[in-house]
Amino acid sequence: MNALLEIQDLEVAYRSTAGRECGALAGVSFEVYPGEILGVLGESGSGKSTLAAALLRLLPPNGKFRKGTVRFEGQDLLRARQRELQKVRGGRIGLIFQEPSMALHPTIRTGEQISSVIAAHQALDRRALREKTLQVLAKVFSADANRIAESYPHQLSGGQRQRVLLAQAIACSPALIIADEPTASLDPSTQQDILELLRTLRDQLHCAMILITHNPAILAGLADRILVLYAGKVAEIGPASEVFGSPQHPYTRALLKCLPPPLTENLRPRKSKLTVIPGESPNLQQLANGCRFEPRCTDRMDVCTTSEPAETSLSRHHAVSCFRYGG
Amino acid sequence: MRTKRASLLVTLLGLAGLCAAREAASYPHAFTPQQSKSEEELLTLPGELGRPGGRLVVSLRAEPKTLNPLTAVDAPSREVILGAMQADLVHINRATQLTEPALATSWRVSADYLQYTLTLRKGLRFSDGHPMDADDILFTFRVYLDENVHATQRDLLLIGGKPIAVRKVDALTLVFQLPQPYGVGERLFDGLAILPRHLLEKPYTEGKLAETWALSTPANLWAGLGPFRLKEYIPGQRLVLERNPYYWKQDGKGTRLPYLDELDFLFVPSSDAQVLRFQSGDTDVISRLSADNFFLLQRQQRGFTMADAGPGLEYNFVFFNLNDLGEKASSEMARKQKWFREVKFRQAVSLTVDREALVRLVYQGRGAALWGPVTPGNRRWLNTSVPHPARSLDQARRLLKEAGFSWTNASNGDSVLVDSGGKPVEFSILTSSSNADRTKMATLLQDDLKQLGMHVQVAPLEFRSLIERVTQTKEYDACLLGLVSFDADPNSDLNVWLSSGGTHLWNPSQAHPATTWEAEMDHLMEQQLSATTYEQRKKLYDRVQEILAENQPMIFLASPHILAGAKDTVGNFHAAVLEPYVLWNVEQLFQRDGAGSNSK
Amino acid sequence: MKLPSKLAKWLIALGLLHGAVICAGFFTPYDPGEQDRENTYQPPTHIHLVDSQGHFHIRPFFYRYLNREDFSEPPQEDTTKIIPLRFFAKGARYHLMGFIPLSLHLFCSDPGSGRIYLLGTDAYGRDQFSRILFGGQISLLTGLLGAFITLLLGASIGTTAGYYGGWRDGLLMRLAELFVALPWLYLLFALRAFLPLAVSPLEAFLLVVVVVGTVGWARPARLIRGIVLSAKERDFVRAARGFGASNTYLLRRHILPETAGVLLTQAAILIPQFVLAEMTLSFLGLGVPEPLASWGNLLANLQQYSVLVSYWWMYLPALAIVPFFVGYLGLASALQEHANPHKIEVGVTGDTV
Amino acid sequence: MRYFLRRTIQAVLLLFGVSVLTFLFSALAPGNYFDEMRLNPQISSETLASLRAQYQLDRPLPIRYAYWVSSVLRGELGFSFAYNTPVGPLLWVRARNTLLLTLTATLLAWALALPVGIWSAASLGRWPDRALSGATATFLIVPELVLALGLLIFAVRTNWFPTGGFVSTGFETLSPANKLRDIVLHMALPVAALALSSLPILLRHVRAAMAEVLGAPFLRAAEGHGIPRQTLLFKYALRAAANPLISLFGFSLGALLSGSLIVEVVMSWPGLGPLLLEAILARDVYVVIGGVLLSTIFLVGGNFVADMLLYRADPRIRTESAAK
Repeated sequence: MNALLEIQDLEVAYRSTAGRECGALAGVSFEVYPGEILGVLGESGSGKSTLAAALLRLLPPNGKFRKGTVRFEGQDLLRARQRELQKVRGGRIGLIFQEPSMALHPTIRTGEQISSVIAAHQALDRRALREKTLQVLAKVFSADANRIAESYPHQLSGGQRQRVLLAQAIACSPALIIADEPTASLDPSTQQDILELLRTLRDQLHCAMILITHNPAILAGLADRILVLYAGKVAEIGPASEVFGSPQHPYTRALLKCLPPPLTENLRPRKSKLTVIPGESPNLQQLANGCRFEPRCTDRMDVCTTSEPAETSLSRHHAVSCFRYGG
Repeated sequence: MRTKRASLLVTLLGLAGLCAAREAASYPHAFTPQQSKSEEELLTLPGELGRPGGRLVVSLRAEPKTLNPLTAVDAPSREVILGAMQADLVHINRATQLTEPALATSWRVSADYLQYTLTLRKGLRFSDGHPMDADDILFTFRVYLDENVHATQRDLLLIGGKPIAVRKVDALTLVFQLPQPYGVGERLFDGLAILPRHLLEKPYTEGKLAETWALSTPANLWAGLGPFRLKEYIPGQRLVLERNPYYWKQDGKGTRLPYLDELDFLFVPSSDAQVLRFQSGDTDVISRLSADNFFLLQRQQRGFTMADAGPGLEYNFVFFNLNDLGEKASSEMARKQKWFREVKFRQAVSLTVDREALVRLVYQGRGAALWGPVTPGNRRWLNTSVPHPARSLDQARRLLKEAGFSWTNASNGDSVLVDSGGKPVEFSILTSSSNADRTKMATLLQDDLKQLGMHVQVAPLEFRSLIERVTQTKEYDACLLGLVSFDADPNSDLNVWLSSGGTHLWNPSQAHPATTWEAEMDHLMEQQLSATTYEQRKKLYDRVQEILAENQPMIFLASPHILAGAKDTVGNFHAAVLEPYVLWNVEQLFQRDGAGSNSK
Repeated sequence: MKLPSKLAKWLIALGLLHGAVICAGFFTPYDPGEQDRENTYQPPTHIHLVDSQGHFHIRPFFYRYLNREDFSEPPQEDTTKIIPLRFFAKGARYHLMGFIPLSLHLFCSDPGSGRIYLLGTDAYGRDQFSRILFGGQISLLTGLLGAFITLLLGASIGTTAGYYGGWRDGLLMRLAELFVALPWLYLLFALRAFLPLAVSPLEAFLLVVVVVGTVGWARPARLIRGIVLSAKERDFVRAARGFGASNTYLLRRHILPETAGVLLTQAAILIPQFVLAEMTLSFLGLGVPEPLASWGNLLANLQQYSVLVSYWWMYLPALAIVPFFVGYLGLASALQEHANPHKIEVGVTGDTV
Repeated sequence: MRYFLRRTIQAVLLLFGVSVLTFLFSALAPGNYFDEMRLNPQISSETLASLRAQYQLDRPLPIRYAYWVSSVLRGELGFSFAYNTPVGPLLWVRARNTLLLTLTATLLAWALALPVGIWSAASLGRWPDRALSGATATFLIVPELVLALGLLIFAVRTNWFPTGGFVSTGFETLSPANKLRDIVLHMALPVAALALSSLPILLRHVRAAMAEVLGAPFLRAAEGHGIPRQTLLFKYALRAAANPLISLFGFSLGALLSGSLIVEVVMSWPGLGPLLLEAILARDVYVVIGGVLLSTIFLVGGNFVADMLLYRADPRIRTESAAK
């Protein structure tokens, strides 16, 4: 099967205000196949959001692509012209941002924000646009699409806003949806609703999805494949069953160990999770030689301090970057 | 606050002096009364024969406020009303500075100088065609003298506190009875517009005279005897006058004046903008030019005739606060006034002033240094024997030393003048902030006086604040001002030299003269008022100038030339040193090409 | 913490400019009030290395201009007399930074030999170069202090109105409207009437600062109020308030930082405006008195039409002031970028929170 | 509706306050209208006193104020000493001309400032932005008066534009089309002077407000949805930056009557400027107070419009005031 999205050796760096550069993604490669859900797992600072932004060339002004390609439906997005890129954004690739309260324009009605997306990709007259908007909203809201369309973001609840974001992402029936922490700011029951909705939408639209999160629990039972990101590098990638069933990378293992029993997550999972893995995620401005996880790794070896491990294939679909497996 | 410094209306102290002068009317030109059709007795003017028709555009620095001669006090209104719309019984020729017949063809003075008999021109008509006769004159003087009308002219018609009486002899003859002997009383009649009884009697009896003849008056409700009459007023933009077809003057060939069909006054509130509009051809004549702008226009050679009429009648001077402040005076003020009262101090200041530099830097050479109030432009009254001491710091220092002043060295090494009490000599000079020339003079003066060790500060004040300080509160040290004699006659400055005068600036409205020399000046001025020959008056006024030079109550500085310009196409353009500098012979001005200014 | 390079650049540039102004006495050859009546409206002096005979001189020199009868003629150099420039030479006395008495100048000519006017002279024959630098001392201080007072007033009033709302808001905003609506020209006339005539330069200066500073607060106050109004409705502010954060804490941590951008922009605009406002005040006799120089004074010369078209070097003060204003605007932008949290934080952690 | 009523009451109170204060200042300002005659030897001090009495200048301030208020209620706005007519009609004619000028200039300035400011903010820190910052800094120091004079010199040199005034001398004789052309030509320079002098300030504000929002997440989100750049800048970013700009716009409207004084004087535009300036200097107090009052009305109106626009533009404010 041909990959829908092919990322090869993607390197992204940020220039700090002091003028120094620090790498955020260091040679990330993976593929996404049509219709699948790829879960991207990583803690804060691992480069998840950079990855989401980089795929659509949405880096902030101080971000810079160092090298690599992002090939989507045969087109290299990093080198595409602005016009082409604009067609892909929102048209072929839908994007769901993590903070629904900040990702929506505060003074434009939600309906209009959705129709703007549609209008950017399809030439429709006013009425058709309005109809289409309501249709899209109906996909994410069981009722009240009209009222929601007339509302301003601040009049909606967090869950409703997230649904609006979803509606924006699916408005043009994209082939791929990138969801960056879609549930991070929601309460658990709403989280479940949204995840459920995501699954439904994928089934309805037959699109692929990249689901970025720090919470493995969200991915369980939803993602087809899992990519574990650590400090801007792929630590482990493989089918969900394998990665969850028998995690190979020490980091994946550590991460999954802190997974609480399903459905009993507390409101702020991030804090409790991260305290379990000893040490802190590395400062990307001051990287030492050697494996990036080495300082926190329980299985470290001598080689880990001096050089970086390469990706090692464990099976056709499962790869790990760790010297334990050859590196 | 985004108001920026505007070149505000330069408000000259227009001292309009309409006073009597005792001299026989002698005319440089022959005025031949000419009988023309139907009893009309037109006055024939000499001068270049013009071409009838066309329009002349003039800029005014401010809008006139009214067309009513009774309430007009601002310069633009007076310029328009007296210059172009109204006529007086006897007129002072602005070029010759002498009286000449106007609405009155002749006047006779009684031997006791108490009775003036005026004969009116025959066939006079107001600009609306209504005939004018002696009753209109009686009406006019009744109105002027009525206290309830508040006409500003009233004070002129009071002599020694008593009003002039007017009596009609017949339709063309009037007798004016003066309460006390007065020189050539005919000079009194200049500037007194004759009012149409048929239009104004009703509002007068209703007590609404002051409000009539506002700018918005319909043209048919307005009438005058001047060369032009009202056509249209557009608020904020312009006042349009048209030719008065009943005007009583004609040229040498018998063509009835004025030549121009239309006279437009544009309101251009900034002097720089006036220059620009003249430059671009929007206006035909320009007056009250500063020397800088005069040179600028002269250099351009765009078809302008630039005229330097020579020194005008404006005299600029510094005076010190010599008022008797009584208990009001602070000890500091009392100390300062001790210096100011010291005549040697004032003389020293006068000797320090670099008048030549003032003329060169302020007027770019287009001016004259002054040692007295009578400018070189006023040749008939200038006392040429008043000394013109050259600038001399040594002599100034000697005078100051004699007066008990001495010098010490300040911490920064400068030499500082101190008085007998050891206090440094420091004072401020007030000047009008809207008058760039005077501010410049003050700054130069400041630098001059620094060389004597005097620490002087220039305090530019907005004009009305300045007047209030000088005439009301009297809270000032010294002040730099200028006065313009409206008329070249000494009497126009009567109130400046009389110690009881309101414009006796250094110490106004005194009940009794404060010094012997002021008493002497009072005496001389009163004497010349009733003297009957020019020679007598000249001798008396010469002595006044000498007293001023000796005592230096005013330290005279410099006088600017009257600079004006006109398009080459304007005929009969002769700038005069008296106001209105350019429009004084407006009835004779004409457009050579006939079209007039209307280029765009 | 290390300054961002852009900010540092602007700061250094402004520092150099201000240094020149603060040490004006050293950098200029003459006293700014000294009149040279023989040489009014002199064009800038040319500095030569090669004389009229074609000889090369190591020491730079200049020629005097011949006096002109008519100002319309172009000035001629008097090539018969070479006047050498002296560096680090003694000249007019001055006080460095206002208190160190010195007479050392970076450059000048021998006394009595002819005077050098780098940027020409004005109507009184005063050296424009000296006047610009000395004038800067007064004008910059006026602008800075005035802007400080205005913004302090504006920010506190605007914040109070926006944050507390209700009757306070109504009252303060009506007051602001009143302040904008008042006829200041009138007020200033009235003010002048109460003041002594001869004010010392220091008093005059303080007066300018106070007048300029208190008149203009209404506009910044209204702008700040608008920002505070929307800032206090932000979710995190509401949340913080819900947690019982005190008003001072909220204002200090969340609301005032939001206003920084507008405040800095306002400052960058107000400083030039206040420098110019001094000109208006001078007109009313409230400004910096002659013969002291200020930028307002210098620019006021340009308001005469004849100067505007006749003496091109009278524009030079305006040109000399531009770098200062560009510097302030640049600094304001750099500060704004620095203060704007979104753009910089994003880059460092990779995750926006 | 209640809001409207409240604003109206506030506006009336403000007008009252302004008029009282202006009255006070006019009493404090040294000199009065008849002072200039004090230096005129023709006029005695008794005459001056009787003139002052005629215009009630010798009465105590409260009485003068009451007299003035009654005149306002008659629609006259007091009486001008200089013109000997009620102030109202004097002001109306000129206010109309001023509005024609300032409204055009204000709209022009905003029409320029918005796109250019947005463009500058969008290229923040790069050369177009820097060049523009330099240009605004330069324009900020050019006094309005010098700018106006400069434009006039330009007009004289090129002869492309008239050097001031409202219409040409032979205006009445022109055809309607030429009349329009004449007015437009006369308006060009004053409008340019006004627009250019307010442009730098507007630009700085637009740029600052836009720079503030351009980094906001919702803009990146919108960009991620493929919204075209034009829409992004002119709709999303502009709407988000609207609050301070609307306040500023309110100020612009409020300054319509008072902001063009200098330009009107230099360009001899028949507006309120020359009238008020002369009145202030001549202490024709009722004209001044009338003018001040008129511009206060505009100011209040401008703020009111700004509030209305804010109310429309920011739903959060709407919700808040609905909740109250």
